[in-house]
Amino acid sequence: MDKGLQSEGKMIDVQQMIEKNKKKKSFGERIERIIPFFLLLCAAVSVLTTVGILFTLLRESIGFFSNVSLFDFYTGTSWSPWSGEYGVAPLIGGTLLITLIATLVAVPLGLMSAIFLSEYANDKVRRVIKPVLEVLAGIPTVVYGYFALTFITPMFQSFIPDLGIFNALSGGFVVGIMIIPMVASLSEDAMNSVPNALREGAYGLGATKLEVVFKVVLPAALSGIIASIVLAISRAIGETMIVTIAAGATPNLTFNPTESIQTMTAFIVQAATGDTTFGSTIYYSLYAVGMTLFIFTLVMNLIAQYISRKFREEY
Amino acid sequence: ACGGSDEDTAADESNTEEGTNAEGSEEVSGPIAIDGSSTVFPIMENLTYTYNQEHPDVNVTVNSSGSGGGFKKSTVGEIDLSNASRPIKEEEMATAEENGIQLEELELAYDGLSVVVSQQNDFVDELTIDQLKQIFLESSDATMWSDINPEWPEEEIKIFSPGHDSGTFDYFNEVILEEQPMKEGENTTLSEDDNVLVRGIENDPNAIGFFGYAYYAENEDVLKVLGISEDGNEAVKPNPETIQDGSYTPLSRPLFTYVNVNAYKEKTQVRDFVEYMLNNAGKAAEEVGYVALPEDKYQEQLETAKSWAE
Amino acid sequence: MNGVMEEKTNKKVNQGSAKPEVNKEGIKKEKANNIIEVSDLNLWYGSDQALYEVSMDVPEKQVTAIIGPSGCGKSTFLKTLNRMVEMVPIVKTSGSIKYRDQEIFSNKYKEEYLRTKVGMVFQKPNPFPKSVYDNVAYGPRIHGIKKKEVLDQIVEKSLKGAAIWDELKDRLNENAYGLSGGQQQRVCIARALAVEPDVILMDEPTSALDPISTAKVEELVQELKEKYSIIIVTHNMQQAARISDKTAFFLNGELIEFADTDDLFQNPHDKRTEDYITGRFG
Amino acid sequence: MNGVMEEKTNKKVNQGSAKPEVNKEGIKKEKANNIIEVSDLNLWYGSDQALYEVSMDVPEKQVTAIIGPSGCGKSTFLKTLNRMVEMVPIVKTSGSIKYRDQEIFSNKYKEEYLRTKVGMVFQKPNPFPKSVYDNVAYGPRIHGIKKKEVLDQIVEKSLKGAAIWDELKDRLNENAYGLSGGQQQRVCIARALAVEPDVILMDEPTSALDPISTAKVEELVQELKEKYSIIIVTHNMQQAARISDKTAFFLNGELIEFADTDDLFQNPHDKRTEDYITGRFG
Amino acid sequence: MLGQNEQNIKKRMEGRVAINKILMVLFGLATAVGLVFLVLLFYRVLTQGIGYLSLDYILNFPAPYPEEAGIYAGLIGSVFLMIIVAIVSVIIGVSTAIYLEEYAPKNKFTEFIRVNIQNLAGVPSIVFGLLGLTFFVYMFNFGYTLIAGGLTMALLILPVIVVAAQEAVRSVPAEIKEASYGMGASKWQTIARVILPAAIPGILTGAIIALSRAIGETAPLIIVGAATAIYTLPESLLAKYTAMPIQIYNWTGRPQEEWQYVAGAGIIVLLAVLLIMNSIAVLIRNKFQRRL
Ligand SMILES: Nc1ncnc2c1ncn2[C@@H]1O[C@H](COP(=O)(O)OP(=O)(O)OP(=O)(O)O)[C@@H](O)[C@H]1O
Ligand SMILES: Nc1ncnc2c1ncn2[C@@H]1O[C@H](COP(=O)(O)OP(=O)(O)OP(=O)(O)O)[C@@H](O)[C@H]1O
Ligand SMILES: [Mg+2]
Ligand SMILES: [Mg+2]
Ligand SMILES: O=P([O-])([O-])[O-]
Repeated sequence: MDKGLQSEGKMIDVQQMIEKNKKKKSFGERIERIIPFFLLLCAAVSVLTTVGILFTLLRESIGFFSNVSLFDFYTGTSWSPWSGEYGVAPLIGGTLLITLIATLVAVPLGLMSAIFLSEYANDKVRRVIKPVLEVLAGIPTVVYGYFALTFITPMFQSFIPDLGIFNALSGGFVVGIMIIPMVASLSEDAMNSVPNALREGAYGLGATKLEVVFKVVLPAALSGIIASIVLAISRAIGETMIVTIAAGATPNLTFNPTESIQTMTAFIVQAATGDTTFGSTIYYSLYAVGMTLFIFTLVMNLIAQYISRKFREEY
Repeated sequence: ACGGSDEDTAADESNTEEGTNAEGSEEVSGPIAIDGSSTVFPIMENLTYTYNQEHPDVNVTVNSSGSGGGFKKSTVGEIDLSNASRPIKEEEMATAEENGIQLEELELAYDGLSVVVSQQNDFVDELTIDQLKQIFLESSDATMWSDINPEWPEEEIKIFSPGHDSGTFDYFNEVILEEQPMKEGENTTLSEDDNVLVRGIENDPNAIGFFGYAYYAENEDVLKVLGISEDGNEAVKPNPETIQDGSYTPLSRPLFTYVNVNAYKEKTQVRDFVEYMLNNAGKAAEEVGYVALPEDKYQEQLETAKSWAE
Repeated sequence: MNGVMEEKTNKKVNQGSAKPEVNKEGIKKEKANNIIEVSDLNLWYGSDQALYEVSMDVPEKQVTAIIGPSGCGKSTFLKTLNRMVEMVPIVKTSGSIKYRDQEIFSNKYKEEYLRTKVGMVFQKPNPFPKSVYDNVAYGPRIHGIKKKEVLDQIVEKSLKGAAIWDELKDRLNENAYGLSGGQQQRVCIARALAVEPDVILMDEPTSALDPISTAKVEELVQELKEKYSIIIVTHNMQQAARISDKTAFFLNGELIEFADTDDLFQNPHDKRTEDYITGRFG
Repeated sequence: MNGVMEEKTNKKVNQGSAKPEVNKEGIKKEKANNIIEVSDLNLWYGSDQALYEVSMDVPEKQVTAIIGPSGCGKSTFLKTLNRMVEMVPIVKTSGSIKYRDQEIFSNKYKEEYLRTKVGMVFQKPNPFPKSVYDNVAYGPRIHGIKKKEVLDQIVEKSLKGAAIWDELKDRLNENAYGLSGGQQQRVCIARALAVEPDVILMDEPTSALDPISTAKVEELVQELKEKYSIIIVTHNMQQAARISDKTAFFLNGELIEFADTDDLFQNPHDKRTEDYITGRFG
Repeated sequence: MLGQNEQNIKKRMEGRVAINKILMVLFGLATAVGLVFLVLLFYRVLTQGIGYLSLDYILNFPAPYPEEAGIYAGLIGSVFLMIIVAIVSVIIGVSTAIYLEEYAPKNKFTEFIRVNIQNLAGVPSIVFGLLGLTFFVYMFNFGYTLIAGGLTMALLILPVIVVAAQEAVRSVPAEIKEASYGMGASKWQTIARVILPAAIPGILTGAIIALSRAIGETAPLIIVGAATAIYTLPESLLAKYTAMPIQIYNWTGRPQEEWQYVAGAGIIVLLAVLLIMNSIAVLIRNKFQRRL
């Protein structure tokens, strides 16, 4: 310190330099003013996307609802468009069934994996396993579809004899496997960002790892965890190729997972990639189903967000 | 969806472009856009692949978004060739006319729609058209095999069918069901993916379904193809001979491509490719598991095509 | 027993002498010497009021200490002086704070500019997750100083000023998060010194330091007041007594007493001040 | 000037008297009274050694202070005593630590059990993001106490012990994060007291507290030693002198001197200790 | 301890420690489940596809004969697509996150944007396909081109990136933000120099997951018209293209069994690209990540 003071004489005057730079700083100030606008524009993209989706879906749905009444669409329990029955319930039921099975698979496995990686595994193990798990989310869904159809279904059939070749169970199961990393990886991140001082506080009281996890880490990371689960569920609802290939294409209002069903997405693919004549009621129906799917995810997400806001803990 | 009025400008552009090219003669180049039936796709891929090796400057792209998907684009002039496993419908033709597009049909090959059951099925070998109707029609009460024939087991019939509006279904619907609705619901599975149908049928002795001959041919060891009899005649099973000579009726069908005549006139490369296509389609069809037309039929169509340019 | 203690003992000897009391009003009159003037400051966190009608003039080139029990609003008051308190969105203020005769709450006044002039050292060490060098060079860099030689000089000078140069001179490129708490805090002090501000706010800056570093920082504070005005929050009354020229005593968000340090400790004007500094309090 | 200072001045008066020195070996012989015995402890963070051959016996039901400059390994040593240091994965140790004659590094020894017996208060306040009540009740709850009345009793007693009951008794259900730093730290102390451990490790527990709270905690420490053994790291030599029975001086990871507090401060055995406590150091 | 004797505590301790051990094993097993299925999948894909994998396969265009078919057009198409998607979605996504976390006033509109993004994350990919068709293909008149596909996919993964980036930005400790502001740093300087560097690991995790999703997406590309057979590489943003999943999907749909193996080889290439992407990002992430 003494040296510092001795050399004081020949030291530069920082504030003076700052003053000088400040005059040149009008560029910086302009950036400072432009940046928020640029960022707002970017944030607006997502709003525009929603508007675009609504526009797309509504424009064509209007065509559909001029032929089929809104009431019949939402109250009918039979979906067979080629005989003019447009009750969307079986498609919604199929979607729910798949989502339920997938969630039952992915949330426990994903959370447990996240806990293992964040709290039990050492750094090396985490650094290897986490990215490897993430690969699961990146495998093309077409691949999963065939995996479900040619591997999982036969496997399940060996202990559920009357399982059909197309069934909600293996479709949902594989969707669940696919979304494990969404839950695991994002939850792990949330848990990882819980300050270590909190863990130390609990360990210092003689808590076991498990108690630290459940009483300190999980509550502190809850909002991140719920966010990850919402993302995962949304993905399950919107999953298309796996259910198209493995769950069948039978609009079937059932909650029996061994039966073949059809989800909303699977119907959209069927109608959109098929040869539906442009302008026919069936062609328009895919937009009405899309619209329903959209509303569906909206409601789901609002509920989830409500829960997440309620449980949010600040740290 | 939209975009019909774009056509004129698009055509104008390509016109000037190709004009200069045409003068250069021999070395053709430029883009060709093809879309349509997934059934026809393998033939078309075969043709464009070999064509591209001879003319690397021609930039061919082939999509397979289904017969209807192809017409959706061809009737507004977005593509040059539109593959189809069924003839164009009137409303599609009308759309094309509205947009000033002239579409002309060319036949490329035959396909035999094959009605199949699992190898594990030991009771059915052939069906009459009436029995097919009983099985597939919505209006029929038959839900059990025993409803069709009392000797057959009292098990539910499981139906596997291509997507309801695909070219393949359309054809079946037209010639067997006579445009009446097919069964839907619990015991029916629809899929655009014929391999999925194969899987579904192969493991279920009570399943029945239909699709293109090539899919049956590849899965002969797990599937059993049924003979079809009409008007009390002897039942006929599909094979290359019965399909080509027309004895496998009524389920033997032609596969088409529809040429955008405006493009044909204006683009040298389209003209060149159509000629190549008609000269090689038979070989290509056989290579991918379909049945070639008689040779003279291709030549006949080639002459017709040449007349469009006038 | 040691240097620090002796110094305090000296203070104690002074305790008998009764200087005339200089009250708030008295100070306000010497306006020329005040660098910051706070009048009628009220502050709310949402609906909880944390500061009540605080008026206080901070003299230039002196050390002003702020003492008071935990939760009395010391940190809040300090953060108000460079408008950092506004980072808590629910904060509302009323009243006026003038820095060199300019109203800092005015819309025209740039808080970035204010904070270059009024630097801050925090209670918990808060280095950036960057190297030691980058931590200290942060301030100069954001204000446009880019030349390597100049930065090198500033970093060295600032680290020396914070009594940590010798320990860290070979570890300048290490991440500051690997340092011990005390080392981290001194890096943070160096970081604040690097822009050579006009006023330095320190919120219990030595609470994480050992006595030697503390003594060094205290010494440093004494040196710095040659050029800078210093406001220091401390939980340590001895420290306030040792190093400050004036001391303010806060209680429950109110400024109870503000006077020359010697006066305040030897001759407290308010009963509550007296109770607090004699430990009879609470 | 105030109570705290006077007490220190008393110590100063004692300085002249020269008690016979009791060195480490001397203490080791009174084995029956030692609750923790450390022998030849080495500790590495990766390849950096942080503790060198530390041997030290901690007496039962007394206050042992640990002093030393910043970065000398005080916190590291303290965390080793309840094996918290092992939470940093790169840590390696050698040597032996016996708690009540049992080797704590042995595989059979459960660290959770150790930590129930050897509680800890940290340098930075680290309350859980829960209510004040839940923070304090955390320890009893994990040990199976569920009865509301019992928990209420424990919470009240512990908060009183940490000199914060009066401030918080009406805010028990508020989130501890809304409290000021000093309040948070005292809640953490209450949390540690709630399980009534055998040994309490305190890492600069008063560095975030004002003098009144500090005095209370110091008083509390004196009370607690009736029943518990206390090891306290402090950056404040006066504090060590005031409250501890024995003091250990660390420097660069080595235990330089460990002796009765009065002896160590009045009659340091080692030159470095003397330099440090007289502030000639650095 | 109060109301508990030593013996009780010791006994409970045994139980608690045992439960901890048991659950640790359970958590490990749960992690293993995901890995086991990954291995199974890889095993099946490898055994099916490895025979057709060769340098020629990687460098060949689609062909009607299984032995000649290759994934070159799809590989390059996917890479180009990913470049567009990464640039567009990361820039827009991170910007949106920063806007929401640091700039946005706390009002209804901000809340609306937030809710809207969360909801978009749940909109099925096929719906984005329909959106891309309506807007990029037709309204903007891009046609069935690379840019139309890229923008569609970018919008598709945008919400995932925004949500992850928001979480990452939010978890930057307030103390270091304060430190920066206390130095007189402006908002943008604080964001660029302190917040973003500290948030990079989280942002990258989100981006990895999002891009992993994009590279395997099939349905929206079918709708916005990726080509199935193409014999040239895209030369501009306005060129036609194909992508690996489209080629794979097309091959799996063919009747001849060999095509399943060709598809298997394609999946191997796709997974290899995925692994390379992940490894690069993980390297970056690990370099930055440390517990605060
Ligand atoms: N961000 C905040 N939101 C709401 N209330 C707050 C916030 N920060 C502080 N407070 C409250 O304002 C009051 C003053 O707090 P402040 O931190 O200024 O006290 P302090 O004197 O610095 O205490 P300490 O000595 O413990 O640091 C306290 O009652 C505290 O609970
Ligand atoms: N997690 C860690 N990883 C690596 N090195 C560490 C870690 N924690 C501490 N150290 C190093 O170990 C040494 C001792 O640190 P420790 O925190 O024990 O010091 P201390 O005496 O408690 O200091 P202070 O008074 O500043 O709290 C220091 O050199 C420090 O840099
Ligand atoms: Mg404070
Ligand atoms: Mg320490
Ligand atoms: O694709 P299709 O041949 O069924 O129209």
